[in-house]
Amino acid sequence: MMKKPFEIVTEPIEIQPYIDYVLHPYQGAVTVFTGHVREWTHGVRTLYLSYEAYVPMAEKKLAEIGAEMEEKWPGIKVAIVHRIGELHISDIAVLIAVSSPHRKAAYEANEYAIDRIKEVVPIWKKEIWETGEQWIGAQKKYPEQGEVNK
Amino acid sequence: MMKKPFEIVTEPIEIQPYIDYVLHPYQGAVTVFTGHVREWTHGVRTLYLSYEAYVPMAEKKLAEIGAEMEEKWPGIKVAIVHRIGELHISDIAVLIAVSSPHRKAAYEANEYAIDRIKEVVPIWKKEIWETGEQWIGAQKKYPEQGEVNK
Amino acid sequence: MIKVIYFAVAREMVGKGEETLKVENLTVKQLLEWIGSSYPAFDQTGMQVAINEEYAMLDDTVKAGDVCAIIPPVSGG
Amino acid sequence: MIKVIYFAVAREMVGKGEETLKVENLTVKQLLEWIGSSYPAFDQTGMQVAINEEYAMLDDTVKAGDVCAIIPPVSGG
Repeated sequence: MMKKPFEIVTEPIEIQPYIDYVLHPYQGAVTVFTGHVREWTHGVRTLYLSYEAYVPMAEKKLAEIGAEMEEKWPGIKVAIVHRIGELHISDIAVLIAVSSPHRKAAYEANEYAIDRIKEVVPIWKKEIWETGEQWIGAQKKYPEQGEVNK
Repeated sequence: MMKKPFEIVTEPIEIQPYIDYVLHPYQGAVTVFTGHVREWTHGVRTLYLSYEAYVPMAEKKLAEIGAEMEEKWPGIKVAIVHRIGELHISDIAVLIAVSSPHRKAAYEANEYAIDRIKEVVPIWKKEIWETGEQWIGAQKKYPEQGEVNK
Repeated sequence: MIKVIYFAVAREMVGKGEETLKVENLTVKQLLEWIGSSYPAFDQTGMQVAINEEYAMLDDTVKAGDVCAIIPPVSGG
Repeated sequence: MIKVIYFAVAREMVGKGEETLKVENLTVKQLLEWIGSSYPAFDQTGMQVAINEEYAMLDDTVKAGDVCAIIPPVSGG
């Protein structure tokens, strides 16, 4: 299943291989975050989502996020996978697995990862409703000089 | 596998049934925490752990923690399982699964759960090393009046 | 009669897992004192008492038929 | 020559997934302006540009052989 620790996949994401990858005898805590396709958002029913990625750059950015995490929280081990293509209700879109000797770092690093993914990884989500469809994305301004790689 | 959402078990803990239990179409995020038996702690090698619980009270307290969480973070769904008996390196001792419409609550509630488990659930851990063994437990004073059920 | 259950290090200190006491209407504090005087190895530091699976306070009363558990500092997780 | 790849809403705005431009040594800003003038539906609000899979700044230069990606606001997760 899992081919590398930071990857974009098209097949359904299974959780166990990523946990097995991050777990080793020095670790006492594992946190796993999975982001799922939600059917209802503010009363609007989603039929399915369509995800697209700039795959090589996205995998590179995921690995960079992993490196940032391991620098900020020494001793952790990380795997991140994001699925693209057509995803249906309750499917896993993204999975972040973090192991750590102690639990605090495992929680903090995991939440850091999803925040960073939503900031810098070139992946796009289109929501398809009964009444239409829309690419989702924060309408950010083009970053000022020096902000792009922050 | 999973018999109830707040349980003490003696068999190995599998993750998927608890995720399946908490996930439903309104939820966009799932966090899973697993606490594992760590081999090395401050240079001391653990051979295995032995966990004991006051089972009916422990399950009641786990369910109370779940109710506290659902009150603090409306819309989440929770399952907690703790294993007792002899556990070996990397075995899962405790698993907390939380689903939520949005991720913030799933992270916060999950971390709240493990903190509360370590405070109030009658479960005890004995560490067995090559050189001896010891029951682990904070050497807290007997609580003052009114503090016991905080 | 009340039933007393000893867990973890408490069980090891008193050398038994449970016993039945022919007393009633004593406080939690008195129960701990009785255990301490009956079993010299028993150290009540950090011990809590549950009555019928609920944490009790030192001046709560144990009644006939109650099940008391001696709860050392917990260390789950 | 440079290669330009359009993703997501950018692809829909320009009506194609990629193209090759016979230009070089232009800035990212100039590239975005060229796209804007070539495709009236293209709105550069929130768009970033990656050169060879790395985010670039507006005054970075695109050289011959570079691969540029037009990156709308990301929405992974």
